[in-house]
Order: sequence, then C-alpha cells, then structure tokens
Amino acid sequence: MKSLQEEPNLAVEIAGVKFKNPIVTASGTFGFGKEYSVFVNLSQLGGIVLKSLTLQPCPGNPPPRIFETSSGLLNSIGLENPGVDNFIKFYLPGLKEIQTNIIASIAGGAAEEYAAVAGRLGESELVSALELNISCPNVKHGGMQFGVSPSASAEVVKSVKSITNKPVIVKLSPNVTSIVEIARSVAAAGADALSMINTLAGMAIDVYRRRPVLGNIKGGLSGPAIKPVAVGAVWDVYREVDLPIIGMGGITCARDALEFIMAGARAVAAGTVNFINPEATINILEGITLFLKENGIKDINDLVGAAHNPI
Amino acid sequence: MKSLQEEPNLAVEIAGVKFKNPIVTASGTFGFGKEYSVFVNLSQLGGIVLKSLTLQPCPGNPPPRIFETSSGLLNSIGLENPGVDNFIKFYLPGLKEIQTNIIASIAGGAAEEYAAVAGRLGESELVSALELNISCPNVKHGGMQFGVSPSASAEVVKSVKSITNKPVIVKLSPNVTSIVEIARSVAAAGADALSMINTLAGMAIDVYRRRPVLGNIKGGLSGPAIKPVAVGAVWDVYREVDLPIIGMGGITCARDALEFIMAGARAVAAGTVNFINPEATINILEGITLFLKENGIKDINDLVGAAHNPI
Amino acid sequence: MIHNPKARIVSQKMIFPGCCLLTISSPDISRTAKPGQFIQVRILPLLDSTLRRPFSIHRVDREEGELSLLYRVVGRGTALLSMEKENNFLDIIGPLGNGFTIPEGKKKLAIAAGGIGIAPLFFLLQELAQSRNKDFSIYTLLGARTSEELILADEITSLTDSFSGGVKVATDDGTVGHSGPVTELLEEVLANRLAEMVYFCGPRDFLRVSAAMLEKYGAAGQLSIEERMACGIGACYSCVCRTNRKKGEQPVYKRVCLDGPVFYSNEVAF
Amino acid sequence: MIHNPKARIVSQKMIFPGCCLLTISSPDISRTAKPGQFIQVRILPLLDSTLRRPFSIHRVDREEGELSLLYRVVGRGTALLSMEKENNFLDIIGPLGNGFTIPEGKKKLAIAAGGIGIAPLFFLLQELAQSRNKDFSIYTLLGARTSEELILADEITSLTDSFSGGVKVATDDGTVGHSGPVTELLEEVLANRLAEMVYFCGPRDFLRVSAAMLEKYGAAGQLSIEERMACGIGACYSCVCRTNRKKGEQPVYKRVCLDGPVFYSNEVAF
Ligand SMILES: Cc1cc2nc3c(=O)[nH]c(=O)nc-3n(C[C@H](O)[C@H](O)[C@H](O)COP(=O)(O)OP(=O)(O)OC[C@H]3O[C@@H](n4cnc5c(N)ncnc54)[C@H](O)[C@@H]3O)c2cc1C
Ligand SMILES: Cc1cc2nc3c(=O)[nH]c(=O)nc-3n(C[C@H](O)[C@H](O)[C@H](O)COP(=O)(O)OP(=O)(O)OC[C@H]3O[C@@H](n4cnc5c(N)ncnc54)[C@H](O)[C@@H]3O)c2cc1C
Ligand SMILES: Cc1cc2nc3c(=O)[nH]c(=O)nc-3n(C[C@H](O)[C@H](O)[C@H](O)COP(=O)(O)O)c2cc1C
Ligand SMILES: Cc1cc2nc3c(=O)[nH]c(=O)nc-3n(C[C@H](O)[C@H](O)[C@H](O)COP(=O)(O)O)c2cc1C
Ligand code: FES
Ligand code: FES
Repeated sequence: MKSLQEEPNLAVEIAGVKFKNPIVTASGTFGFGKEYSVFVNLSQLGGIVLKSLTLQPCPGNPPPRIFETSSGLLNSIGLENPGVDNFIKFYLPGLKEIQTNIIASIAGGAAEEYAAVAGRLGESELVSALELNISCPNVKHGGMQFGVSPSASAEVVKSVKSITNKPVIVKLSPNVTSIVEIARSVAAAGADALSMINTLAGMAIDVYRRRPVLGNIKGGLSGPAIKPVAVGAVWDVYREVDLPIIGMGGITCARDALEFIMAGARAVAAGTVNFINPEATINILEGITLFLKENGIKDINDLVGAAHNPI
Repeated sequence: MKSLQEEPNLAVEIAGVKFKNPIVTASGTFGFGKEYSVFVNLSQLGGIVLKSLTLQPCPGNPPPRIFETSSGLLNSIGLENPGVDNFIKFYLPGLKEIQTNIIASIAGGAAEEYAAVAGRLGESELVSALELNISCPNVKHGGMQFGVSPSASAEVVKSVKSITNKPVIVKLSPNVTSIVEIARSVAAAGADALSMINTLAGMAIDVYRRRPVLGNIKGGLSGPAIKPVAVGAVWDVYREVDLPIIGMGGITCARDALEFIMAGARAVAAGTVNFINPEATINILEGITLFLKENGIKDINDLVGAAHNPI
Repeated sequence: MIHNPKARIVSQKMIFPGCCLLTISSPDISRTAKPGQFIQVRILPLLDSTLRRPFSIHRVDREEGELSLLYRVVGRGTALLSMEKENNFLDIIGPLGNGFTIPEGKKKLAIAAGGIGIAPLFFLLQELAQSRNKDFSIYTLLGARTSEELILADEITSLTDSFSGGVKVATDDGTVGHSGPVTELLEEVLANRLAEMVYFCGPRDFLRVSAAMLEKYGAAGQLSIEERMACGIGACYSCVCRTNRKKGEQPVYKRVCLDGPVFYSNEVAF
Repeated sequence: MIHNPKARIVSQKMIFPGCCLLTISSPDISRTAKPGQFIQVRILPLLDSTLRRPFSIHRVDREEGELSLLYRVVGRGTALLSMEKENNFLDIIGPLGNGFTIPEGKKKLAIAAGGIGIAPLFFLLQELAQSRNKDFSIYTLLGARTSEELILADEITSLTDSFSGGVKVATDDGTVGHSGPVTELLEEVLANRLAEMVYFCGPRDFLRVSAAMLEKYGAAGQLSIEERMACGIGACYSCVCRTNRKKGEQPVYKRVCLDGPVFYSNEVAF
C-alpha cells in the first residue's frame, strides 16, 4: 500500500460536459433531483440523472410496482411523471441551487415525442445533457421497444439531435442479441455518449395466488443480480464503439464502480443501491478516492478501460 | 390448508417421453450422471440431463472457471468433456442401473457435429432424449452462437432430426432480442421440446489486479440472480409456442420450481443449487408434492401455465 | 428525516410465536415521530442487495429516546430481524410518511385494528392519552385470530380509561371476546353513531370491508396502508396506491411512503 | 463422502486477528478423513445462493468425533463464518479430495507451510506422529509475515520431537526465526539433501517457487492447491488446474476437488 499523497484527479469529460467526478445517479431511482438532499450534499455528485419525462403527464402502472428478488429488484413503475411542462414549471427551478450537472432523461412512444420533450428541456440552461431512455414501447411499431431495434434507436437519436444542441446520451437496453450493434447504430446517428445498462426484462409469480406479482405482469430487473451482465455489456461496447460510456447495473460500492470503470466506463451511475443506502453515492465517491490514493493513481481517467490491457 | 389426501400425480410427458415427476437436472451441473449418487437416489428423479458432449474430447477453458457474484455464479467451463465416444464407452454403461430418463446434451461447432454426436448417442437405448445446447460458437459463422440466430438454430435442429428418432429438446439462450423468435424457429424445424434458459452472458473484473476474473474473460451467469429473467422467458414462450418447456434458471426450492411451472414449464431443472445443497433435487420434489397436497391439487399438469389464467 | 446507521437495540421480545416487539434507541427519531409514521430498517448490512423493510412506529418513549416496532415474522427479512439481539445495531431511516391527524371538532373517535394492525394505532392511543383531552370518546376495537394472538388489550384499557368509550375485542375462533371478525364490532359502533372518525389498520381485506362500512354509515376514517417500498422517501414511485375510485378514469396514484401511509378512507380505491 | 447438514460447532477461537480455529462435531467425517482432505461448508443457509466454501481439515480428534478448521478471514464468506458461535450448527460435506500419501521407502520428509498453508499439513504431522514410525526424519518449515502470525510452532515441535529433523521458522519481517521467505529455509534443507519428499501448502507464489526449487534439487513433493470450487465432488469441472507443462500442447486439466487437492509438484503447471 503506497502512502497517501496528493488528491487524485476525479474529473471526467463526457460529450463536452465536465463532471467533477464520475459518480452520477441512475434515472428513475433518484426522483426529480432533490428527494435525496436530506441525505446527500447533491453538489458533491458528478451529476444527477432525473427520472424519465414524457410529453404528457403519465400515471404509471398499477401496483404492485416492485418486487424483491435474490439480489435484485423487479420494477414496473411505468414512467409515472408529471410531464415535461409540469416538470419545467414545478421541479426544474428548484434545481438551480445544486452545483452539479443535471441530466434530464426523456421517454416517449414515438421519435417525435422524444424530440418534443428534448426541445422544451433544451431551452433551459440548467439542463447539462439529455439522456434518451429508448427502452420504451414504440407505439407505431406494435409496442416493440425502440431500444431493441438499431434503426428505431437511430431514428430517435436523429430526431432529438435535429432539435437541440445539448449533448445526447443514449441509454441502452440489455435485452438484445447484440448491444454492440445498437451502440454502433446510435453512434452513427449522432449520439454523444452511451449509458448502460437499463434493466433486464423479467418477472416473478406469486405461487400462492397463481399470478404474476407485478400489476403490469412483466418488469425490469436491477440491482447486484445484474452486475455481471452490465459489466460484460460495457466491456463489449468499449472495445467496439468510440463513445464515452456511463456504466451502471448493480453498483453498490466503490469496488463495483471500479469494475465498470476498468471495463470501460468513464462515469458510473448508482441506482437501486440508493434505496438501501441513501448515502451510497457519496460512499462510492469516497471509496474511489481512497482506492486511487492507495494505489498511487493520479487520475481516474487512467483506469478507464484498464482491464482491457492488464498490468 | 386442506387436509392431506391421496398422492397427487406428478408424472408429466414431454415429447413422448414419460417423466415420473417434473424434476430434472440442468446440463453441466450434474456431471455425467452418477457424481451425485452419494447424496441422491437418482432413480427418484424425473430425469438426468448430462453435461454437454462434443464429438472430440474437449479440454475446456483455462482457470479460473467460476466466480461467485451476488446471488449468482459466473462460469466458463468451456465444455470440458471426454468426447462422445469415450462417454459411450466409459460412462454410459454405468447409467443402466438408474431408473430414470437419461437425457444427453450435445454441443458442437457446426450443425454436422451436432448430428454426428446425436447419431452415436442415438444408438443407445439408455438415452431417452437429446438436448441440444445451441449456446455454442458457430465456427463457420465467425463464432457467433447458433442460439442467437433463428436460422442457425433451425439448421442444427434439422440436421439432428434427420439422423435420429430420439426426441429432441432445444436449449434456448436468453442472450437474444426475442427468445420467442428463436423458439418459433426451432419449433418449425422439428424440435420436440424446449429447455430454457441457458446462462446469461456476463463477466467480472478483479479491480486489484485490473483484469477479468475468469480465465476466459467472459462467462455465463446462473443462479437465483437470473430467476426473474428465466421465469419471464418461459412465460413469453409458453404464450406463443406450442411445445413443452423444461424451465430452469435460479431454482433453489419448490416455490421457485412452481413459479416456472405456473409460468408454463412442464418440467423444471435444478442447476447451480446442486452445488449449494446436493440434495436440492429431492428437496424440491418433496416440496412440490407437499404443495400439491396442501392445495388439493390432484395433478401437477393442472398447474402448468396456471398463472396465465389466474384463479 | 434522519438516517441513523447505528441505532442500538434496547430489547427484542417475542410477544407470541411469530410476533416480536423490538425497542431501538434513536433519540432524534423518537423526538420528532408522529403516530402513523414509520421507519425503514436495513436488514443485515452484509447483504448489500436487500431492500429496507418498512415498519410503523408502534410506540415511543421520548424521555429514553426509544422507539418500538411490533412486527410479524412473515418472510426472510423479518426472520433475520427477529434474530437480532440486544445491543446489536440497526440501520434505520425515519420518521417517514405523514401520520394520523385529528381534525378539529371530531371528538367521537374509534380505533379498529386487525391483528398486527394495532402497531401504529397504539402510538396514536399513546398520544391521545397524553393529550388528556377529556372531551374525547374513544372506542378501541381489537381483532385477532385467537386469544393467544390478542395483545395489548390490557395496556390499552388502562391507557384509555380516563376517556369515555372502551375496549372491545373479537377473535376469529371465539376464544375471547366477540366471535367473528372485528368489522362486526365496528359495524355496531358505527350503527350506534358512536364514532365520527375511525382510525384503522390491518390486512387488506379488513381495510376494504371497513372502508365500505364507513361509507355506508357516513363516517370519516383514516387508514394506514401497506405497499411494497423501495426508497421510502418519495423518490422512486414504487409504493403507490390508487386514489380515485371511478372506473374508466385515468388512475391517480399516490405514494404510500410520502403522501401516506395514512389516507382518508374515501380516498383509496381498493 | 458425507453430508452433515447439522454439524455442531464445538468451539471457535480467534488465533490472531483475522485467523480463526473452528472445531466442529462430526464423528463420521472425522473418522474417515485423511490428511490433505477438505470439507465444504455452507455459509448462512438463509442465503440460498452462496456457494459452499472449501477448507482443509486442519486436525481431527477421532475419539471426540471432532474436526477443526484453521482459516483466514478474507471475504464475506469467512467473515460470516467467523461470527458463528459455539453450539450453532453448520452444514458440511466431507471428507473430500484425495489427501497426502507417503510413498513406500521415502523416509526423509520435509513439510513447508506458507502462512495459513499449515492448515492441512498439521493434520499430516498429527498422523505421522501417531504412526510412531521412528524411521522418519521430519523437517517442518513454517513461514509467516510476522511473529504474531506464526502459529503452532510449539505444538508441532512437541508433536515431532520423537523424530529426527526439527522445526524451523521464518518471518518476512524477521521478528522471529529466519528473516525472509520460508522458501529460503526450504532451499537449505534441499541443498543439504535432508528431504526426499516435501509436503507443502501456501500462497500461489510460494507454491510456484517451492515447486521450482524441488525440480532444481531433484526432490519429490506433494502440494495442496486451491482453486475456486462449486460442487466439490467432481461434477462441475470448475476447479481445474492445468497439469501438463509444455507450452503449445492441448492443456490437460485436473479437478482440484476430486483429482486433488494434493498433486505431485511436478504435475502442476503454474
Ligand atoms: C408503512 C408500512 C408500515 C408497516 N408496518 C408494519 C408493522 O408495524 N408491523 C409489521 O409486522 N409489518 C409492517 N409492515 C409490513 C412489513 O413491512 C412487511 O411485513 C415486511 O417488509 C416483510 O418483510 P419480509 O422480508 O419478512 O417478507 P418477504 O415476503 O420476504 O419480503 C419480500 C419483499 O416484500 C416486501 N413486503 C412484503 N410484505 C410487505 C408488506 N406487507 N408491505 C410492504 N412490503 C412488504 C418486503 O419489504 C420485501 O421487499 C409495514 C409495511 C408498510 C409499508
Ligand atoms: C481445497 C481447499 C482448501 C482450503 N483450505 C483452506 C484452509 O484450510 N484455510 C483457509 O483459510 N482457507 C482455505 N481455503 C481457501 C478458502 O476456501 C477461501 O479463503 C474462502 O473460500 C474464501 O471465502 P470468502 O467468502 O471469505 O472470500 P470471497 O473472496 O468473498 O469469496 C468469493 C468466492 O471466491 C472463492 N474463493 C476465494 N478465495 C478462494 C480460494 N483461495 N480458494 C478457493 N476459493 C476461493 C470463494 O469460495 C467464493 O466462491 C481452501 C481452499 C481450497 C480450494
Ligand atoms: C425503480 C426504478 C425505476 C427506474 N426508472 C427508470 C427510468 O425512468 N428511466 C430509465 O432510463 N431507467 C430507469 N430505471 C433503470 C435504472 O436507471 C438503471 O438503469 C437500472 O436500475 C440498473 O442500475 P441499478 O442496478 O444500479 O439500479 C429504473 C430503475 C429502477 C430500479
Ligand atoms: C458450472 C456450470 C456448467 C454448465 N454447463 C452447461 C453445459 O455443459 N451445457 C448446457 O447446456 N448448460 C450448461 N450450464 C447451464 C445450466 O444447465 C443452466 O441452464 C443454467 O445454469 C441455469 O440454471 P441454474 O441457475 O439452475 O444453474 C452450466 C451451468 C453451470 C453453472
Ligand atoms: S418507496 Fe419510493 S416513492 Fe415510496
Ligand atoms: S468443484 Fe466441481 S468439479 Fe471440482
């Protein structure tokens, strides 16, 4: 163990946006930005990714909306949100006081809807970047998710890029044969960064009641259970696609976060872990800092993808 | 709780083969049939699915071959096996004394290799059915797995069906955009049953050594972590494809097994759990029997797919 | 809202098989907690992947800075919790949620608990007793499956004996008190116009039947409901219950953790 | 091979911080166990998804029907194991693996342990001592990081004092015995032709260096190696080590759990 030394550099740049450190929050797990302020000094975070917004207010799915599985969490929230206009009116102004990147997440049923939401959010200086949640049913194509089709994914990216100058991060779904193929397609369509992974499709059955547990039948699996899948996905995309990656999926501690960084992620998001340890983001940040110091690493960027070329 | 009553029927039929109960073992986790005989009266099982066999002996992947993750197990055994001929010579005769269905699992790098292995196994009366492990790299197509391509999967099935009369069970990979599409394709190609799911692609990184943990870099994730994904896959395929399903993925107890059955599986396989509890298969069988009695269910077949039409 | 990652266990007792009373030292949370609020407990921190479990605050001792939970062992989380011993530490967050309110002018109160539903209502009775407001009339109705599982009746009787009203009990098997569901006692109270405001908590079916009964007799009610929770602080929208009751309308969901867990009974769509 | 799902913990002691001695009652396994064999321990059965952990049998008391493990706390599993108390029950499988053998005619033995590597070798010494075969000469070489972590030297000295040979110790920090790696003691023994057969166990690097040394001096050796295990009984092919050493050849893997954990040192490819 090397002796402690000067503070390492934690700052990373993604799509032209500077992050003071690589720790961000995962969309849908950190509300509309301020819910966790009782536990966390939000200005210490690299960024906050907000819950996905749609054009119209969305009531969400019938409960039960979550179910705990072995080391995992199934959810089918169904994008409950007040709609982009109410968000801009009632939530966005309050985010001004937070000294970090605010990344808005956009969901929609058609490429034009993504663009419309992006257009409204693009007017605010408070929003540093846009994340596109493409794990949404494409209403024009029989409800198949955008994120499983290279062309539909690209179409969403193009329509958003045509309306805004904000950096666009595309959030990839793992429920595909080749996540690399989707990544390539959105890269070609102009995406500035990738975030991955969204939840794995899954479900659970209540055997006593002989029916699915979730009100919506199927849900998305998150939490430590999916970490190996997520690390593998980041690893694959890092090798093949030249875009910065925000990695996530089951991160609970600094060591988990470092796995993603060494697999190729330039930043990492904490999702489900916030529910278990509300200070998790800060704990992860502290743990990474300590790791860098103990190992005499001066710059976090030196670890990005480090496992591809073992020392 | 209803009072205990006559013994319920546990027998199920899959592809013309009668199983005395729906509990089988998952390929690769139960060796070549007799390893667990110290713990389990093998004749009590519905069936034993053997470790996958290839035409030639296969040395397998360099270690480390496994790594424990949260509620999961990553493995990259790499199909180590003595080859079908050595298996027939040295292992198969010893299986005669076991009064249960022996299902041989076949792996290969080309459709013809599957057929060749199937041909040799087809000569033995001891083998009740063949399971095709199509999660193998297709050497003719740049190493892409058969199981992720509807046409390559179908080709394997056709070539095996053309050489043997034994029932053919196709083991589906979950690493696809639509497992239903693959299921449909192998059904059309003549598959007699499906087994699902094989492991999820994943990996882990040793952050202290800055390199992948597994000798083979990537591996397959099994265990309770993947159960929601597996139940969801069985659910989807049951609705769309008219073939009997052997369900697996993270089963540890009778309740887990019942989830699969209610999602649509006619039999269930125990894999990773054998490592933790070597009597798991029998415990699951006993637990299911008790559940049927307590709930006054006379026939396990009445529960197959029961969650699709809740009571 | 306080996160106390090292709250000491003062005591843990089995009340009857499968039901425990757990007392925790947490001065900050005890001081500010209101009846009907709850805490989120982290079970075995070594398991990084297990969600916190929500439990109502059953009673507080503000002088000692202690709060108690009354819970049933129903699954893995509560089983592990029941193994925790005195002087171990628990990681808790609270107080959470809105809590019960006593609207101006309502003096004729009833409290109806189905089984473990007494957990949050006891705290409410504690506060009412402390208020020493003799204007209140309080009927407390306790339901249990059998006499062994009927708990707290004596304590509640002495707590409320300065008020008019009284404590009535019902058991499913008739081993003590009224034989039948506690909702039959509630109907009696409502039919006799003995309550303008009913506080109730218990299993889903009990809540549904009670809410319908309140509607029938035109009485107001506040109920505490349970839903599976993740964050517990309003961030994840996991824990919703539907609040508008007309079929066909766009549903309006509210978060049990933040907008509840206490709702007016005519708000909730069962 | 026996599955004992309810083996009682007789005692658990901390030997030095991070190292525990755990004694378990399991008459069947104790009776049949041979030095070099191991058991698979299930950690906290409530966690249905945690693999068993393999531990060498460190010593047995056949009269009492007890066996002991000597282990280091290195991760979650061993941390949970170290919290288990007397009279709790453990779920164990054993005895597993092949064990050490003493080939006919080999009389000049050495035993070399790197740190916790002494765990299985102590049992071998116990058996040698019991054999009372005065023909043996036994040199026991113990390595540790520092004097505090040097354990069992006295016990081994008295165990082996009827044999020729002796006990030598080495610490990395020189706080006791030879200052430097224990392999330096081994080299001395080998250079002086004091051992025809060396039994050794310890960290990977220690094994590699020792095996190379044995090759250099033309001595035979048996080593106990560790690999991540799942089934522990030869069914899953998880735990392999490569046994042929020529580059370019098709690798030949052997299962550590069944074909090992003891191998001849010239078999293993490091
Ligand atoms: C606001 C609130 C207050 C509560 N107060 C009490 C109380 O005072 N006493 C008491 O005994 N119980 C109370 N409960 C219910 C208690 O939270 C569950 O019994 C407990 O979470 C079950 O955990 P488990 O691991 O033992 O069960 P499991 O069935 O193994 O739990 C699995 C999952 O389901 C969730 N879950 C299961 N049942 C419930 C439920 N009824 N409500 C919410 N989540 C559930 C768990 O949190 C967990 O995520 C309360 C619930 C809520 C929402
Ligand atoms: C045949 C055999 C005999 C052993 N005897 C002893 C002994 O007598 N004393 C002792 O202290 N240790 C012994 N070990 C090592 C011991 O099994 C590991 O230290 C232990 O499994 C670590 O578990 P953990 O949960 O604390 O660590 P974690 O790192 O959290 O374990 C994670 C996973 O890695 C596996 N693992 C980690 N390290 C090892 C390892 N070195 N070997 C095998 N699997 C590992 C665990 O089984 C688990 O699956 C032996 C290993 C083998 C194979
Ligand atoms: C309750 C919940 C709600 C979520 N909502 C969204 C969402 O609105 N938009 C989105 O892109 N991802 C959403 N996600 C996915 C997460 O952002 C994240 O990709 C996933 O949970 C994996 O990370 P984790 O394991 O750290 O939670 C949600 C996840 C959870 C658990
Ligand atoms: C160590 C190991 C080896 C496996 N080997 C094979 C194999 O040879 N052929 C195969 O079809 N599946 C193989 N599998 C996959 C299992 O049969 C099963 O599909 C998967 O593990 C999911 O079930 P489980 O969670 O119950 O283990 C293997 C799984 C494990 C854990
Ligand atoms: S539990 Fe997260 S909003 Fe209620
Ligand atoms: S651990 Fe399964 S073969 Fe060795």
